[in-house]
Amino acid sequence: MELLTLLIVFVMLVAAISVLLLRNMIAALAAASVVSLAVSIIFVVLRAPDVAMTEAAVGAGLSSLILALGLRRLGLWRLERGGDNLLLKHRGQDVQEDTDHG
Amino acid sequence: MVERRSVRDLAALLFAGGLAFLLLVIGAQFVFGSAPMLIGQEILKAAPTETGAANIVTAVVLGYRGIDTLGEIAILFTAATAAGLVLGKRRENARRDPDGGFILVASADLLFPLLLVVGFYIILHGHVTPGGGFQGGVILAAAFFIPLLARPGTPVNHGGISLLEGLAGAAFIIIGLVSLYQGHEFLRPMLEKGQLGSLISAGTLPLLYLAVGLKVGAELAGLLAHIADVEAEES
Amino acid sequence: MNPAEMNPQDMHQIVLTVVLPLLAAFLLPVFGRISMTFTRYLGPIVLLIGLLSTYVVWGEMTQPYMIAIGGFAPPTGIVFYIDQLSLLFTALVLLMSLLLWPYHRDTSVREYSLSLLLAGAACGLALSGDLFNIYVFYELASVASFGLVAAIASGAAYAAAIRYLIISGFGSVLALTGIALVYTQTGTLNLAQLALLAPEQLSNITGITAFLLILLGVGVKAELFPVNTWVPEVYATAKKRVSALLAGLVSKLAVLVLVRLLVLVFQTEQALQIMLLLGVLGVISGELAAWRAKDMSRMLAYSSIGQLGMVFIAFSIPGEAGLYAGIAVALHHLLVKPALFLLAERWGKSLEGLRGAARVSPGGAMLFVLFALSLVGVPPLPGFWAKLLVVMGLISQGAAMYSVALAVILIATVIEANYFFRLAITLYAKTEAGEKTGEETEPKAHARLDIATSALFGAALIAAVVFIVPLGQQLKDTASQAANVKTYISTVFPTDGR
Amino acid sequence: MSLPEPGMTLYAGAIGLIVIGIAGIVISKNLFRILLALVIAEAGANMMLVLAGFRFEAIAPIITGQGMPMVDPVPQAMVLTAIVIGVGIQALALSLIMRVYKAYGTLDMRVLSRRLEQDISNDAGVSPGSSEEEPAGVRPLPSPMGVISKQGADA
Amino acid sequence: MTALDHLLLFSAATVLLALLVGQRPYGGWLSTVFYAGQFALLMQLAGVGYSGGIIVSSFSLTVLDHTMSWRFDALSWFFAVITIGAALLASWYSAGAWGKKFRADGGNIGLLHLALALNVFSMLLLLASGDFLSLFVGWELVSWASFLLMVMAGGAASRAALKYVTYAMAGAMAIFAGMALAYHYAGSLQYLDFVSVLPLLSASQGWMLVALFGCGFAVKMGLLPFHLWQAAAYAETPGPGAAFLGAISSRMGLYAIIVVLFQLIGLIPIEALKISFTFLDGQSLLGWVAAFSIIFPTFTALRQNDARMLLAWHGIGQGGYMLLGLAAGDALGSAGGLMHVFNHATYQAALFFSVFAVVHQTGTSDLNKLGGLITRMPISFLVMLVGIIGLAGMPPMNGFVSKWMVYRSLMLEGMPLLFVASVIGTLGTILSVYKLIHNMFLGQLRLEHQNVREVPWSMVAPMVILAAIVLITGMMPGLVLEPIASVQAALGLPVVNYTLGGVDMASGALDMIWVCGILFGGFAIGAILFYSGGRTQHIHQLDNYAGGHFLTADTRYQYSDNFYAGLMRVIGPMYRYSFQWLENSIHSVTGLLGSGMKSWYRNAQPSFYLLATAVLAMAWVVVL
Repeated sequence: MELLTLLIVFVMLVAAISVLLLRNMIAALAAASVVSLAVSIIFVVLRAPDVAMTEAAVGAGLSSLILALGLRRLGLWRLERGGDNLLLKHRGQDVQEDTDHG
Repeated sequence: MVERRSVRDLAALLFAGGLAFLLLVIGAQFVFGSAPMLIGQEILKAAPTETGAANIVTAVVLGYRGIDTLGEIAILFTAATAAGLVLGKRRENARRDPDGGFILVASADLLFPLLLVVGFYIILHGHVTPGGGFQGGVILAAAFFIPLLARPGTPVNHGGISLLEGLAGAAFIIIGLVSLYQGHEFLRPMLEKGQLGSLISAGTLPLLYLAVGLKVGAELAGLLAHIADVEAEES
Repeated sequence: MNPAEMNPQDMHQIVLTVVLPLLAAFLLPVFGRISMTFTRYLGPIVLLIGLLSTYVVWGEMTQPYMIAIGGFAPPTGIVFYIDQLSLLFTALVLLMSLLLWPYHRDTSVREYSLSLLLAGAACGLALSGDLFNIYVFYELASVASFGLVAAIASGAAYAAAIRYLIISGFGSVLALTGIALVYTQTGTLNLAQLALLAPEQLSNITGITAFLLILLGVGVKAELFPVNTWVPEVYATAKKRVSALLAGLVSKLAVLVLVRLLVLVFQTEQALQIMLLLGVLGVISGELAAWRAKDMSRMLAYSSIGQLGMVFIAFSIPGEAGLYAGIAVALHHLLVKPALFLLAERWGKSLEGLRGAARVSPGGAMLFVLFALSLVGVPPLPGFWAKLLVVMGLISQGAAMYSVALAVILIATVIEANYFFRLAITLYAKTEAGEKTGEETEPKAHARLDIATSALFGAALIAAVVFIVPLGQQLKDTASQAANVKTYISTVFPTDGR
Repeated sequence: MSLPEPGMTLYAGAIGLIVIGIAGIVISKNLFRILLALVIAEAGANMMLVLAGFRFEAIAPIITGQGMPMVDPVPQAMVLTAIVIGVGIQALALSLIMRVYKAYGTLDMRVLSRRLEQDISNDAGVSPGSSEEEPAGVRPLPSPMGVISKQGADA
Repeated sequence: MTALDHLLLFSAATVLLALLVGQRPYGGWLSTVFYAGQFALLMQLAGVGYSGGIIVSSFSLTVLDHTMSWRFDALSWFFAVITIGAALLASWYSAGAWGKKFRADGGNIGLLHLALALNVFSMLLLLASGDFLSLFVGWELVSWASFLLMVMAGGAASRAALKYVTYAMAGAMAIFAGMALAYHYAGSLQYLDFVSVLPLLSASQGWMLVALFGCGFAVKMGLLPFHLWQAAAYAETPGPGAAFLGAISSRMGLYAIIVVLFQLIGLIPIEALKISFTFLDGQSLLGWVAAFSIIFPTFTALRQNDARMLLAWHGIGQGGYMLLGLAAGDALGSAGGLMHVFNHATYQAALFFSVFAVVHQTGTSDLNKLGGLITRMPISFLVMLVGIIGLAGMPPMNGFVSKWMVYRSLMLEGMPLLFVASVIGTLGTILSVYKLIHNMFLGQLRLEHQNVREVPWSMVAPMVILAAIVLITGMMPGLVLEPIASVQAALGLPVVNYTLGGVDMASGALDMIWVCGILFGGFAIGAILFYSGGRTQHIHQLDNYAGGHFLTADTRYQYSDNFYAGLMRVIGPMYRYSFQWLENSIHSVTGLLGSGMKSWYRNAQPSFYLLATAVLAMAWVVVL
């Protein structure tokens, strides 16, 4: 049990950190769903089958689906390094606007 | 500007570390695996006789903490309503994604009844086995949604969804009110408890769970449909 | 509570104030397909029914009582605890939602249901006696208010709403952690049982930390100092009726929740001190920022931050005096601020643009002056008596920190007087032919509905002046009842003292 | 080597999730990433709650005949509630984010707050004073807000 | 229902009346009649004024466990006489032609009457207050009523009024704090409990109380350094209002100072409060504040080029004499201070009336745009003459008596420095009042004022009445000293030994009847010498020449610009911007903090704040 929990927690934390670090939004989303999968496994370990089912269905399944849909609709559904350099593009746009406004 | 932001991020990280440390200091005081269970024990003792549900989590969710569940489906409803308010309706000339191709469409058609059955099964056995309204509701939502993914062209029937969610939520409350107007407290379980562990047992709990399941399914489906209806950014 | 005194049917009526709005909200979209006019009137009708049942219960209630939802004996089930305080706030919730109901013809059904959900959640917050149940209703209120803020459908409103949502979600994560800490420590959620266990189990680091987390989490709605940066942008962008609801009602209910927890569960020195400190900072920051504000909406937003800071200061006075003063200040602000926001519906733009607005709508200007006088605390208006209670409570504490808070309140009053009457003078300024009136527009007259509603508030204010003596007595009773932990415990656990 | 006993590990995991999520909320610029961080933090809080009800050698709270001790069902019920609440809030947040992106063409929280301040001031007709001068940015794409509000009205 | 109830109710009825019919043409007359009625009711209370008894109002109010009661004693009566008298004459002045013109110019005459009535009512409430709470309530009501009166003119007046209300609120909050402190020490807000607990207080607590109450009341009284609001606020008020405010409003501060510092706390404890490292104690501090309040505003008045502002600044300065006399503490000084309240009210109102008469006819009060009006408005000139003699404190007017008493007691009490200071102040007064009357009435008439006429009787009558009072009470100060003696008795101060003609003391008496006799005798002899010679001839006003050149009639030759240029060059730097820095620095500091807070909210990082607060607070808890 110790080994199992240690392993799962490790995976979970690594996935959580990678959510913050991954440049690509899709990858970050995948990492987030990995986190909630790990959490649901931990719930099983903790004798909470209902919660585990819900977490798996809602956290890993549905909310990931919703967010993925949102990504698609936001136009960030790109496998090249999507999220942040899009922001960079927009900030660049700001700067350019600033220059011709001020 | 730039280094100001980086400085603030550094400070934020330090603070986060502090938070982790403090929470660990406090968490270290707890002895793991021996919960006080002040309410828990009593519920475990009383639940089978009071509610007749084998799955005590269900007993808690629908019985002891029924009004929490009411608030929760209300929150789902609120979120769906607010999302509808924010996203509005799609315009008719909106650009749509192409159909998913034959394989996807066919498998979706195949999947739809299967998911429907599974969802209802999970809902209706919520009081005897793990699972219940939430999990089943999610599956119902998926069952509703997968064809939509397969054929984005098909218009979503928002009316039906809102009808379903409204009536399901109302059913939950009305079941509670009935007991109130029989002179008892709000949401007191009614009907006979039946044989512990059998499908027809636990009084009104299965009905409540059915309402919850339909409600959750409808809300989530509505949310998904709303978000799916938004046309994609031109990018 | 012994049932001999009250007809149990009536006792349980009070649940309707929570449930009926939810039911109506669920069914509104369904009815919306049938008849639009019916949906337009359903909400007010439901709120009126709720008010009626509250009135009945108030009439019959001789002492606090509790309702075990689902008939499960506490602590296993969730209980509603009904005393004068919770009844008072329930009635106020319904009344305010009725007065601030979106009556405009072009309101969408979804807004109706959101307002109803907000009302139901607020009633639940006022009544509930269970920690996690309070959390659920709090979340419900939050989500409903996000929707209402975004309902104006402008980009700025969306941006403000998402920022509000993020900070509020952050807060609720903290609050949930706090609840988890409490449960890990004690294994119960029932406030009465927590009150029993608190002295030996929650007066330690864990307890105070849990209170801190809950305080900051709930404080987001209560406009507590460091976590209230959403206030100006949200109040400036949302519909003013929504701002009125948030500033007047929802903030007070968050405060009410905090006070319940403080009185029942976390009666520790540090908790009070932290509330006092944050309250003082809130007063300073709010009033100073309002003094510099250039447009009316944000001026009101900042000043409401300051007022809430004063509420926190008042509640941080230990014992019954604190509750007395705090309830008085909270009620006063709850009466005045929504009316001011209603007046800002048409006047929300820049202050300079309001030059000579009194000619356009004299009634609105007079009401504004009345409310401003009361907020500044000019005798004999209610604001003065509330301030008097706070000051007397603070001075009788004697501790240095409380004296500082006293000084801050007094100085803030001067600043408040300055900016409010700067605006009042602008309203009444004569616009000579030569000088240009405000930027692009002559100040607009008020909508008849807004004027009428805020006139109602003004009438209530005057009535409070006339009946100040019985009112004060009533509030004193309410406060002493709410301050009595023993009553709470013995009411929830009539038989055994555990 | 001796592994740490599971309780500590699990508490550390839960707290770690909470802290990582909070740090993400605070540090990230991207609204979408902030949303993901919020999800993570909520998961951590839920885990904390379930941990509060755990007991050694106890079974899941489902009556199966043999009278084994069971774990505390109440936190599990609460977590069920919390999870569903969380997903609702996520969906709402997502729809708001989509609208904000449509209106402002950016997901950067800080750019957003500057633009918001700008908009409020312009709308109120007050010029943000010299010290408050922000680089004046116009909205990249004119947002059909009128249309949306009208359509939001009938539903 | 005691007589006090009748008075208060009647005053409230006056407010109601002004509210209802104030707009009507006859509203002014009606309210004048009502003020006369109030005066009559007050005279029924005269028993209090002379016997030093106390009349308690029959209704008292208990709000939030604090009981408010109202009563009248000799002091209240004395101040009430001035209040209602001033209101009576002011509303008379405004009832007729002045009111018509005011309405014609777009003023709201009904609001003026309402504000006046509100002022009187609230002042009566304040004067009748029987405990700290009712004192504070009355105080605030007075502040806001006078705010209403000041703000109504709009424009510059509203700016001045905003300044006033800010100062007044600051003062009120200081009083509030003092009240709370008293409650903390005494356990109640009743005067008796407070007095009983006083002896137990430590020096620091005593200082706290004295400082809070003193500063709070000083704001309204316009003592340094809290005087900056007053002149503009009074001067910009419409005529009768300005006269009323100048006569009595700021004296409410003096009343409160007398009640709290002199009656409740008493001079002995204040004298016992030493300021460490200096020779000063509480009493001499009071005296010096009063002295500086005389000097600075008086010399500021010297600089004014607007008649209204000049008078208003003098109003501040004269307040100093009253406090100075009271601070001296002996029978003569306190009597002089109290009497100066009455005297100042009379001649200040008379001066304002005559200035506003000129404004009414010529439309300006700019001292550089007037002159030579003596031939056109002789009565106003006479009134102003009487007024300025009183203001300058020269016989035979009443101002002389009170100032003489103050000087005398200062010398007897061994405060020569204060005496010198007050004499310096009087010097400035004399100079500036000469500037006033010269630039308005003497010199040469301006072309545009050729056909200016004297104001109608509805405005003349109040002026003449006031002038008569100034003269009569100057010749027979005993009339005023009689109630003052009973006031002293009521306050527990030593009682002045007065006669009809003045005071009678071991160290020498003052008998104004003799003084005036000699004075007028001298005038008579001079007149005889002047006219008996028969060498006099009547010369036209415009018949004069400069530098040997005769001036044609269309050249106006008037020394009015840049008055006292030499003196200004000498003393100018001493008081330039005096105390303006205080106000400016407070204002700018507030502005700085305010913009800081605004930017805190504007470019906010909410999540970061939340995280930081959570961590800091938790750390605080865990460490403790």
